Amino acid sequence: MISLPLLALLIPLVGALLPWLLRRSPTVRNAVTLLIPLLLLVTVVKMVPTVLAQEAIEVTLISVGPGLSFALEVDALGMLFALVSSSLWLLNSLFSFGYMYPIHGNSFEGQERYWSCFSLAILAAIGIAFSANLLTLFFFYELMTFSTWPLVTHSKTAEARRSGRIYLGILLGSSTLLLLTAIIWTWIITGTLDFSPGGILASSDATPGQISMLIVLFFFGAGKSAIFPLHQWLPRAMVAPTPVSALLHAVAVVKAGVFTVLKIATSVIGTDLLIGSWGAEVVAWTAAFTILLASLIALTRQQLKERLAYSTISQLNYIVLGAVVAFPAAIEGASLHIAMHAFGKITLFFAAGAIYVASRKTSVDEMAGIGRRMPWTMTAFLIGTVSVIGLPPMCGMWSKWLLAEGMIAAHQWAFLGALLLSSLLSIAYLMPIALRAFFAAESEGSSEHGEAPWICRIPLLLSAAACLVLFLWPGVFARLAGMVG
Amino acid sequence: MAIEGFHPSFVFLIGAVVAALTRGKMRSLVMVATPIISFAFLRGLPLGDSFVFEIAQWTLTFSHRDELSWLFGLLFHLAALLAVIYSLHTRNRMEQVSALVYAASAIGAVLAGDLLTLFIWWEMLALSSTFVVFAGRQRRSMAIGLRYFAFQIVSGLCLLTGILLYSNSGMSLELGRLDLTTPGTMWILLAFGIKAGFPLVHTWIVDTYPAASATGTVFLCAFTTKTAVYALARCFPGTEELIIIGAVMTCFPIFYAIIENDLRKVLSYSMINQIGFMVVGIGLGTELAINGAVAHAFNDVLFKGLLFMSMGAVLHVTGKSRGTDLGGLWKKMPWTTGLCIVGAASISAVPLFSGFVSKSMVMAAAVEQGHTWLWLILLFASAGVLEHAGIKIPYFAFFAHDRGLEGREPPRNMLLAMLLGAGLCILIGCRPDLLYSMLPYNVSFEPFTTTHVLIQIQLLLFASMAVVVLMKTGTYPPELVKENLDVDVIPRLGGRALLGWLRGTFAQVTTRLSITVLERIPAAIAGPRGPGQWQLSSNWRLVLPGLLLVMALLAFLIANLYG
Amino acid sequence: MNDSRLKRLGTATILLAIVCAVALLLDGAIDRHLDTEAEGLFGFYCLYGFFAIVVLVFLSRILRRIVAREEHFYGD
Amino acid sequence: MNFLGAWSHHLPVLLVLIPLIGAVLSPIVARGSRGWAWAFLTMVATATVALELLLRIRSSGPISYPLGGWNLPFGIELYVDLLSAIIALVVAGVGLVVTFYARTSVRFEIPDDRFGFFWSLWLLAITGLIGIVITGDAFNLYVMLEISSLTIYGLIAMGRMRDRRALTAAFNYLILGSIGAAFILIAIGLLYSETGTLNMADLHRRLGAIEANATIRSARAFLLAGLGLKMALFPLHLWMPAAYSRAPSAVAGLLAATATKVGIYMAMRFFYTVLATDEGILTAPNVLILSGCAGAAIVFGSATAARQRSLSLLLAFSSVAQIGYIVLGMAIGHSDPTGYAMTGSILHIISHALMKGGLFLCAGIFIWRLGTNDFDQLAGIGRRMPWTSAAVVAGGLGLIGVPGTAGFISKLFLLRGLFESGHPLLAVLVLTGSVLAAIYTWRFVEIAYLKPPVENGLDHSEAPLGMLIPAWILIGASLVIGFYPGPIIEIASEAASTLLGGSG
Repeated sequence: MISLPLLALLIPLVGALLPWLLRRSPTVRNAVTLLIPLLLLVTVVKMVPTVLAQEAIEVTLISVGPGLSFALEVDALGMLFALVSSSLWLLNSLFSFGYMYPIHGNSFEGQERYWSCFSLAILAAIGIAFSANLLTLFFFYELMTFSTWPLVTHSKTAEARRSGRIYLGILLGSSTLLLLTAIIWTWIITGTLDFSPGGILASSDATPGQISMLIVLFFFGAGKSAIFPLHQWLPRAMVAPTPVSALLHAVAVVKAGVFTVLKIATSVIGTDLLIGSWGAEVVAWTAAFTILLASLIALTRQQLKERLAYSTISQLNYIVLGAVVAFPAAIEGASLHIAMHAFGKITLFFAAGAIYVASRKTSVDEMAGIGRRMPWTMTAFLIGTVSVIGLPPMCGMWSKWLLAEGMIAAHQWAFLGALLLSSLLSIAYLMPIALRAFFAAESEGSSEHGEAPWICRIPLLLSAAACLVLFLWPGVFARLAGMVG
Repeated sequence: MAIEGFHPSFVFLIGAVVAALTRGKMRSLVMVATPIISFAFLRGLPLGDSFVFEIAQWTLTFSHRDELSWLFGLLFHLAALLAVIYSLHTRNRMEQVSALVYAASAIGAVLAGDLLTLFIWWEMLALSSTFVVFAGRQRRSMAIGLRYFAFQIVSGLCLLTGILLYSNSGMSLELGRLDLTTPGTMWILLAFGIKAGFPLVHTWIVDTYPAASATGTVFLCAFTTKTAVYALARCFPGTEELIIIGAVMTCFPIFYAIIENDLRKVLSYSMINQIGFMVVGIGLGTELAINGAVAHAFNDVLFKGLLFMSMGAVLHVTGKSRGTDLGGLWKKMPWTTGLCIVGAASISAVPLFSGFVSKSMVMAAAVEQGHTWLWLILLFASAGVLEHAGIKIPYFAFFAHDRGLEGREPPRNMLLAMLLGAGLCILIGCRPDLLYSMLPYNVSFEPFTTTHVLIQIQLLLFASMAVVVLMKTGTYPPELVKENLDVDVIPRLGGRALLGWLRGTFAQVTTRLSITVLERIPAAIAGPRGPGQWQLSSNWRLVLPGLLLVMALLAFLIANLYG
Repeated sequence: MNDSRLKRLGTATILLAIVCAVALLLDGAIDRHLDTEAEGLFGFYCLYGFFAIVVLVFLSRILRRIVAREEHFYGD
Repeated sequence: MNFLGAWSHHLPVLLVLIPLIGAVLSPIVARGSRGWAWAFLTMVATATVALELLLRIRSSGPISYPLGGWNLPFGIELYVDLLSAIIALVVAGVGLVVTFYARTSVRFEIPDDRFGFFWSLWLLAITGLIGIVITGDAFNLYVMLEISSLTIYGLIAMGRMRDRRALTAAFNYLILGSIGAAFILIAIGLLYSETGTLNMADLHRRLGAIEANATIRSARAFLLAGLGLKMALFPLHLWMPAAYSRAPSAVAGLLAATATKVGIYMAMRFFYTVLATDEGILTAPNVLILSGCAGAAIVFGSATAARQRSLSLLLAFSSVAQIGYIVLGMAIGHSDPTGYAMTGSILHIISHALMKGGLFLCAGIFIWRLGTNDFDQLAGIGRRMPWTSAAVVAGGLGLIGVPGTAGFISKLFLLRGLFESGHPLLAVLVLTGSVLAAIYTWRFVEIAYLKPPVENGLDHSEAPLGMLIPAWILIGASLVIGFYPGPIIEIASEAASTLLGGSG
């Protein structure tokens, strides 16, 4: 019997190989493309009861040397992330059919690469989620960077190349220069890289100055969490096809960044050390600044996907802020926000993709009145908007509530203010899109079009429904988030 | 008819879903049936807490029935029914569906048993009412709707902050009386205040209500502010600050109401004024005062709704709502005129009309507590109400100068709704005991004493006389097509300037910075690409490496011999 | 203001004046229940009502001078 | 694996003798096309011996083998410790793989009538390289150095059929390499004049007994300068890019993987055993110059690599940077008591040999197909030659130091060593080098995968297995080490501690 975490890694690995092996039989490949995520989801879900019972699942894959190994361990936070990734992967695969085939043709160039890299990205996400030490995490972290680069540059245009460079440059630069430094430094100080609840640095004799330096290195090193000034890759990566954007924004990449941040906060540095260190102050202020800056920039962007990208930057830094403030409620809220934001944001991206499939529209200005042509899509978009803003009756409310609770418990009034102000700004940049879609008059000469095909609509309606369902029953996610920290 | 086991709000939500999926007569039926069925469930709610749900670590009490919540529940069902009937003729699905969700939220909010549940409905109230505003599809409703939404959301955020601060200080979230001594409760009061239209944060009322559709306004005027009044009555009875706030609310809008041209905007200012009476009552906090405030809220929904309905009918028929455009419609719309006058009489607190029986309670409570100045202010405000709502509205809409407008009676459903509303106004005006029996406190209050009636008639008559005199002498300010600035001028102009700056300078600077950092500088560092084949020019091919070798040797020699 | 309006108000105004006078006289005839000192004045409510409106209107005229702007002040 | 029977006592000498005899006999036994088979056979035998030697040394410690029965320290000694065995195995192993590759590549790069000559030189070069590594005698080391150098000049010059400029490159290298070798000879001579011995162990002993004087110090300076040139340490690397990019593909692969590594081995041997006396060669100023040069090499080499327009040149400049890493670890190795820096340095010798060897083989494959590996001709090659391109990407990832590749493991140890010894700034340089490596690697990736393919009428199909397999063996080995680094780390750290132990 192969252990479940290992199986969870093998399934996407197989998924990465199959598109190449099955290139001659597209029907089988398409079926498999949906089957593999489903298998993964089942595998991940099977581990949930064990995690909830607080039993450890540990697997050591390869022992590298003293204090170094590739090893897996499933804990609550990892489970949360894995659950989000694997469930949204299924939706995203479905959506990919609905998006890629109408836009790029039924056998679009590089489709093996597309599906394969998608699987690899998920493999990396699962690997990050289940990694038991910093070495394993770093490995999968880098794997994710490299496996998503071909997706970002899928169109191969000059712009795509440029964006790819920035994508790789920022992600790799930050992880190499900062994260790796921090990992090695931690290794020297503690002699181990294995995560431990409460933090491995907590029981070391590191000086406060060192701890602060490490905090800064770690939090900025996880460049995928898009903290200023490392946020630029996200809007640039919008050149990618929309399912890829969804992958970046909801399923895997940015979530890997904030997961890393949370994991480090809870299991490497330890919340006790975070609270009151100047390093945490630096990170927290930067995150708060990023939240507001990104919101303001989002207001100025007319391309829908770009606006959503800045929205993501802002939302991600909620999580960073929660992680670095490190009070229990803040950590819990930040963890929960991984899930809640994912469902809301993926709905928005699916909707953006569906709009593009149906009408080839990308600019917010062109979307006035589109709600009457695409009622399903825009209703889902509205639901996603409400969820991302954090209003009831959508799931985004719970995580935002907890984050605000954490800020208050920590007496961080400025950060609370940033959260609240950003909520307002998020309304200003997101809400008009949905409202104009339903209520504004269509611009002159707008093209005649109807709804997106059902295969586009089903995933986005499902994710929108999830936003509502998770408001009423945040159940598993809330319990897992409650166990973090 | 009382059915147990289902929450009235969810009846409305289900009604909304069904209404969204049906059309024509079927939808009309659903719309009318929803409040009626829901009311049966409302009656079936058990006293005290029920519908308690556990969501993650939170406990939500969806129903807390006592006299206060029951009365508001009843009121909202009534209002919903009237408004639904009033809007039956429209084919605006979005508005109708949103309106049902809106009513559901308001009912949910008054039934909520704890602050978190209140917050949830509070935000849904904001969201759904915004959709009602937008569904009006008036020319300007895009920007107005967003401003409206911003206010509602700020209120929600204040509530969130307040609740979190409050619970962080170790208090339970149970909905009950709050002391205005901690920051948390102050935030909560501010949240309620925004929705109640406290001075300085009142502008959304006068901004939005005139901009919604004829039918939409009827929904809007019933729920949001009254929910806030309910919340104030629930949490802040006897908070003295509210007396001052309420007194200001009763007075300042009447000045605006006089110079305002859009009659629906006049009604909106009037609304703030009426809420002022309620806030004063809540602030006084005696049983009589609370009863008065609650009763006045009940009546206000009916007569203000009636007035909005009549103005809506005029708007529906003529497409106009401004005093300068209207006049002389009484011949063409006699029923509407009559019903409007009933509403005007009610709001002016003419004896035998509903306003009289509740407003006098608040005034009496003020006197009882020895607040003479307050009493004088309220008296002044009462005279002002008569002027703008009792006289100005019907006069400029239906009499005054005949502009020769095309006119006819509005659709029958509108008339029916107005008739029902007017009937209730008169019923309560004549049989106040029906209302009094439902009030939260058992206080005997007799409105129809000779003194009361006489002094009220004197006040109203002489105030009317003053209006006539001022008009005759030409002192009365004429109707003018003007935009009257309110305190929102600062955020509106400031906001526009900010947005302009964001979309202009800020966007340019950030974009340019990003391009510089991410593209120009790396390009400059990478420089022009090197030659295809690397080579030193032939002269240097050996000299340079040799030179370097010698230099390296020298360096090492120095380092080793003298280092 | 304008003539037609004044004319039409003519009869109604006289009627109103009569009713007002009656109401004022009733003040003396009926023994009122008093809560405050001010109420004791003869015709207090009549005067208060009348002058309330006068003050209101005059203040409103001042207010209009301050706040009134052309219709499309906000440009929308 | 003791199938050598009685010969097993003579393993060290066999290691030199086998390729030497192979080289000498090759023009005679194997004329024409059979030359390859002979060379290959020789290399198989050499590699087997090298492997056996490594295993033996791990189990029973260093082997001293006096040549010709003379008593030490007067006779020539072969001395093989763990480090020598590792480097010898790298040379022999990579040599074997590259020989396999050369079968296909030489056919169009070397004139037919020169085949026999080529294989002779080839084996002789390997003989020289291995000889340097296993000798225990300073002068003998010089002799071996000259053998390898001279044959390498010849091998480079054989690139003339493809590119006439190979001749100038070889000539330049000849001049400079000879001066460098002369410096080394001068250093050895000076040491001899002071101590009267050429045996390394003896040198170490005697130098430890006397006060360092101007002669010894001058010897050190000459040694450092000469080795710096042989290692192609910045700024003494100027001979290298031309030599590597114009040599026949197989030669470039061999040189990149082994020649500079042997240079570094010499440095390690001299710095950590022969000259590791009280004062030692690694004085503060020397370390400063060495690590400064190494740091500059990392930044300059990588940055220049990113500006090249042909794959070979890119790889050559990348080598400049990678040598910087190795030298860095070695230069500060003595100040890192935990031995991580030294271990990292040794690990990087291994991993870089595998990666860069493999990459040069790939570069050769492109030349074989397209006649060039200039980037403008490589556009869109990723779809046409997927396996070759994938190998380049995998190797490039190793150069960046992505986890899961050998490059990551060695860099990890090197970085830890730099931190442990209190050189965080140098660590930052190393990391910067990684980022720059990402830039140059990604230049290729963009060109190969994102640019539309060029139409030049050439055959763009995938390379023959005869070239692809060796390239993938090397790249694959680096990946395997990336995932299963345990044994290699163990060996390297043993070697490092032996080396460091020698200095204490």
